[in-house]
Amino acid sequence: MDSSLILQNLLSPPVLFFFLGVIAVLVGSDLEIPSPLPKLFSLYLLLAIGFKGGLELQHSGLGGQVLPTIAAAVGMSLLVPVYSFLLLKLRFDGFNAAAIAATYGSISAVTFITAEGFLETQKLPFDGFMVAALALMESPAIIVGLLLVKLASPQRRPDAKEMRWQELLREAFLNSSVLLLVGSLVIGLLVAAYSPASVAKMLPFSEQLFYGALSFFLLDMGIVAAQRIRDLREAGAFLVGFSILMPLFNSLVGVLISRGLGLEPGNALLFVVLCASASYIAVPAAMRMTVPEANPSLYISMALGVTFPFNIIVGIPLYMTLVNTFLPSPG
Amino acid sequence: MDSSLILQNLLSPPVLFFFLGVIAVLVGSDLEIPSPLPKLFSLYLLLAIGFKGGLELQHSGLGGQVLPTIAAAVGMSLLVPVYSFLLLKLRFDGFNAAAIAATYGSISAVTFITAEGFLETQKLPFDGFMVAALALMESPAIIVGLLLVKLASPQRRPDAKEMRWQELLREAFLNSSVLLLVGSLVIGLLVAAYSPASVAKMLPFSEQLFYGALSFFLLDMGIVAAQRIRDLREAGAFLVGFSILMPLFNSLVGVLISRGLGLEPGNALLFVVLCASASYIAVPAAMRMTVPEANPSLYISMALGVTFPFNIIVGIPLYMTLVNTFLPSPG
Amino acid sequence: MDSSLILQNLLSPPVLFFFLGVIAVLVGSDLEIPSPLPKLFSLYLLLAIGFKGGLELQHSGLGGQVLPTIAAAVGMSLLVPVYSFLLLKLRFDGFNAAAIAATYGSISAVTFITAEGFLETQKLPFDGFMVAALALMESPAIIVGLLLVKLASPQRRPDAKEMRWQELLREAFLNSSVLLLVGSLVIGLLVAAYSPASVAKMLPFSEQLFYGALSFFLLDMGIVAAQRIRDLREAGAFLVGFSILMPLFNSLVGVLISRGLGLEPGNALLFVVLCASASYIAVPAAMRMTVPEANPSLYISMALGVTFPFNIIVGIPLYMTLVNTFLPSPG
Amino acid sequence: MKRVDLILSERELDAVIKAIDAAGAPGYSVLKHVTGKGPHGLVSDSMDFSGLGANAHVIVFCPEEVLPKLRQGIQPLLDYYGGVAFVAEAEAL
Amino acid sequence: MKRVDLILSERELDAVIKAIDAAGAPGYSVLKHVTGKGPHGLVSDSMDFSGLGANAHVIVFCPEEVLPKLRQGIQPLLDYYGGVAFVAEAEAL
Amino acid sequence: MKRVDLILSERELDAVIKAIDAAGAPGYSVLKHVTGKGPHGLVSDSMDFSGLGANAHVIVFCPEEVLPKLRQGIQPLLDYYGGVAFVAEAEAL
Ligand SMILES: Nc1ncnc2c1ncn2[C@@H]1O[C@H](COP(=O)(O)O)[C@@H](O)[C@H]1O
Ligand SMILES: Nc1ncnc2c1ncn2[C@@H]1O[C@H](COP(=O)(O)O)[C@@H](O)[C@H]1O
Ligand SMILES: Nc1ncnc2c1ncn2[C@@H]1O[C@H](COP(=O)(O)O)[C@@H](O)[C@H]1O
Ligand code: NA
Ligand code: NA
Ligand code: NA
Repeated sequence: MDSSLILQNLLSPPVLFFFLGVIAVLVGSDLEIPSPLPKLFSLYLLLAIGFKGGLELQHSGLGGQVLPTIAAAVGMSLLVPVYSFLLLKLRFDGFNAAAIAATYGSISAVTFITAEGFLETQKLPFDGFMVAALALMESPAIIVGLLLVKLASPQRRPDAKEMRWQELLREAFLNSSVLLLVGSLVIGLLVAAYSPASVAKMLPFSEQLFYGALSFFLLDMGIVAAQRIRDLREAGAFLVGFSILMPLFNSLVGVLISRGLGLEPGNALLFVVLCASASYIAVPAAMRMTVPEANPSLYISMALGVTFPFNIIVGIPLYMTLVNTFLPSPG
Repeated sequence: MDSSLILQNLLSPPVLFFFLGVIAVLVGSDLEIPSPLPKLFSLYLLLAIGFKGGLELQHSGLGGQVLPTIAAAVGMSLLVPVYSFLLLKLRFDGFNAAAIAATYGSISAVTFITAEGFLETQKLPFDGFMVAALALMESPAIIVGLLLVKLASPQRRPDAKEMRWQELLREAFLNSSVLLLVGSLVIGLLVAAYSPASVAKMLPFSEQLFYGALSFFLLDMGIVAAQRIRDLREAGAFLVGFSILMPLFNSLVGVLISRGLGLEPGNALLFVVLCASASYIAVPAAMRMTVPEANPSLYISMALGVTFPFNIIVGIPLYMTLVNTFLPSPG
Repeated sequence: MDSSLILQNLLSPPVLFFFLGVIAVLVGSDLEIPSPLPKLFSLYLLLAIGFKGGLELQHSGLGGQVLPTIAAAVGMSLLVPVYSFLLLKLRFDGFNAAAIAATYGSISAVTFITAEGFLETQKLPFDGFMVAALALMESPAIIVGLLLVKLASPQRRPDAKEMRWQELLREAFLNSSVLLLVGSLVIGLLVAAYSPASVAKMLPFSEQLFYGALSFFLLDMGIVAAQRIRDLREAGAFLVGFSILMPLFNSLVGVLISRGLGLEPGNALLFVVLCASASYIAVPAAMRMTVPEANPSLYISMALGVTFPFNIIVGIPLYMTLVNTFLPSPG
Repeated sequence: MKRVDLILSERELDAVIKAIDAAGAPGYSVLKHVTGKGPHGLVSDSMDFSGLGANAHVIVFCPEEVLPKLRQGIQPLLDYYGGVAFVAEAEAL
Repeated sequence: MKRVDLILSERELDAVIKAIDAAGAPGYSVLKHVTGKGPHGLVSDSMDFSGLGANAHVIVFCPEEVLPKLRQGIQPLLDYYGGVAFVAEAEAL
Repeated sequence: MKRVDLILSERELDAVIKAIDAAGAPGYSVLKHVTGKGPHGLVSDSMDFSGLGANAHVIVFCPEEVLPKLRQGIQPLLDYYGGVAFVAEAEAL
């Protein structure tokens, strides 16, 4: 694998600020970014990435690879939880297995955003429709996870109130990150089409600040991830292994699908990152509410304490190498 | 009326993000911008608009239309509460009538700022002294409102401690939004005059971020306004009608005054917007303190749940049409 | 002294917004920047100044004046507390004398940042290694302060648990502001060396916003400093005098050292500002924890209510005049 | 009068408030951003940005009659999701 | 010792603190950003940006003698602006 | 059951929590950003940006047996750094 890619990724500001956050926790510093400041950055990043995706989608349209790619992305978010569940069921009860499985079927927007930053420094283009894929992969895994709970553990839930499906669907499809992402994408689309003069006025906010805001946010993510690492003793070797090997496996599947779809390298990397990343936002929030029997410190710590850092630090350049190796060279 | 203006306004990022906030509430999403983040944006917008107004005021000076326009603006902020009060007194007690009347005499800085954004996308110029008018229209209505309370309902306030005039004047003239707006205006003036080198260093913060920050803030305003709509059942049809018809009436008065003052179309639109907008910041805060007998959910819901969205969505382009119709064409 | 320098400094946006904050408190306005928004700006400023210093340090390298200057800076942060202590001991017990002494040995990053802004409007260059000096001057004074406590007042601390040196060293060298400053400096260095493409992507965040964010933050500092002024009655004339005369004395020492080191005027001003400024962040936090016998309202009010405004308003241009007078003219 | 203190995850707040209203309490007060520890482990606010949130502290001053209905509405939530509820005496100032 | 809990609008906080000081209480603690519901309706913090603010929760531990004077200073504020005040027993740990 | 209320500087929070854990309490809840006044003067949150912080309010519901050990761990902190601690009765809802 291309070690210069790893190095370039390691030495980019977002990853370095992530390390700084990790170091702060490890050395016992009192560095913290108090609530709700991280929320400001996370709202901003979703708004900006959605808006940008919308602008680009308006230019590229819905033809060509767009719909097949989105369909494949949604398909993966349905499939990954199923095989993850079967594997996890070997060691865990249905509640925990389903919650962890759903986590890995969904995606991490920040990993996606970091991958976009990586592509930009590599001067590799990518398309706006990948943001639509990102948005549409958040929710299905939540539904699959809950179906799995229902199928696998009905007998253990005698007293549980019947599932409140309406509330659940709202949580899956209208939670704040999905709504902000999709809303900003649609706004970007509309503005690019009907109010091009105002696009230029948005860019200093939505584009130019983006990379710095990402770096600042990753400083916080480093702090939070490092705090989570402590919980891993509880998780044990099986789950730590799962948190690295499952993304790797999913990335291989993702590369093969990208090849099948004929994606350009930039889009292929983003597709692979979507397959390989795990949700620590929408899914844990939904699982906490609908499957309280599962232990949140397991699935959050795995997604945030292992898979996220792995993807940010070695995953992205590694997946780039996979893409470069398995995709037909454009020459 | 010019329907393309409405469409252009509807499809601008600030208005679209406002809609996104409204939609989030209507579909029951958990999207929220937690306190004190909205305060950050509201402080920023006041600082930036004041600073910008100061820079422009330094260039234009205080001659020509400046003083007459400001005098007319202050006059409107004294007059509107009086005739609003007489109308409201038909249905309400003196406390509520006075509080609502004061609300409509004062202004909404965010409506003003959105109108500036609208003018910029229309490539219509406007002048810095309009920000001075904005700043000076906030306070007088508060005083008028309290005089109306004193005149209309003394007999019903036997036990009320004598009004604390000092506290009240401070609340009217030194509340945080007036102080920040006026302070930033004066700073803009001084810096433009004596430290031009530092103007350029401020602009990335005060100018370039402005439109994006406005859009982000309007996302929150959409959420808050939609939450307020629920309170309108309590308000009833009379008040909902008042919340739309009074701004329309005030806008007509404003257009005629603009014509009399010989304002350019850009300044005329801003003048009309000042007349037609209602305060949901300074005035409610002051009324809550000094007329606790009035029901805050009435005047806040009217200003924020009806008049503000009306102005943002249809008011601004409608007033632009009025301006284009009633003002002598510049050709 | 050059009164035009004072005027230029007084009329720069950061200083004017500082005044606006002071005025808000004096007139009794409710203007406030609610917590944790000031923390956002203070984190941002440390990150941005560190990153910028790192970029510049990478270009200049560690040769020439770099190491001698840093050594001299650290020397001053060890020396100032010692002679401050001897003076303060004339009037105060060992606890308070040591805590105040440590405060004046350390530095104020915001004063340093404001001085950088001043130099930029004067078009005087300065070097990145001065940020390293800034970072390295924060901690030593904390250690000296605690040694002084230990030496001067052992008999008065019979029950105090033995000092927790590990915790103390962590507080001194790994507190959040030191860590963020040093971390961002190292990141800036690494990025400038190995990932130059991403430097340009950081600049809109780390450079262009800087001056505006500083102005906004100084608005809050004005509010906080003015609130502190009230505590000064308690402090008394001796301490108020100390808060102005000690910085002046330290600035003279700083100018002579700058001359000895052969620093350029820009770097010399920053060196003097480091000597003359007092900490109201890292040191008070450490002293509050390790010397609770000392009265925090004394040392915080002196550093924040007197020395900081003095430096921001008259100190910086005055020190510039000293530098211009005592340093050999570059012609 | 009685004073009821409820501490539980912010995510269950809506359901708890519904139960308080249904029990006929004359009012309630809510503090968010409460961190803590209980049988289900540590709760911090470092995941706040993710929508997971921390705990909320709900205070209800109510007449003794309200307690049984309150208990009935709240207890299932505490049993299923965790959290604590305590009662004490309180009299109007 | 007694424990007094006051919950009222943040905007009246200055007046309340003045009354507590005047009553001779040895100290007090204040929590802002309290939301809630009472006879005057719902209070949220969504209008925070406007300066309207939410409620504050004030806790005062004080000897019983302080109560009458405290009541005298606070009650008019509660009557005019709304809010609640309750007293309970408390002893030093 | 007993209810313990501790109010002290945020900077001593870690030590206090260690003492609570050591005393064997079944749980605790923490609210930060508490301002107030006590024998050591006013505490505001305006210096928050500096890391000095404001006060924290810690609530512990625990069986009476825990109190002696809790007192033993907490009292030295209160004596050295300031802050207050009070106990009251509480029963499970
Ligand atoms: N004994 C206790 N005293 C005070 N707060 C508690 C106690 N037990 C639990 N809590 C609070 O209730 C929250 C939820 O508890 P649980 O989910 O039961 O672990 C905890 O995070 C604490 O904030
Ligand atoms: N019974 C109650 N229990 C707890 N808090 C209350 C109660 N009644 C009122 N409050 C609080 O006091 C605030 C002001 O009450 P009011 O203005 O009287 O409606 C409410 O918003 C609540 O936060
Ligand atoms: N009598 C009291 N009632 C309520 N809170 C108090 C009281 N005394 C002190 N406090 C709180 O405890 C903090 C620390 O107190 P101290 O350091 O002893 O002045 C104060 O800032 C208050 O928040
Ligand atoms: Na995935
Ligand atoms: Na108006
Ligand atoms: Na110094």
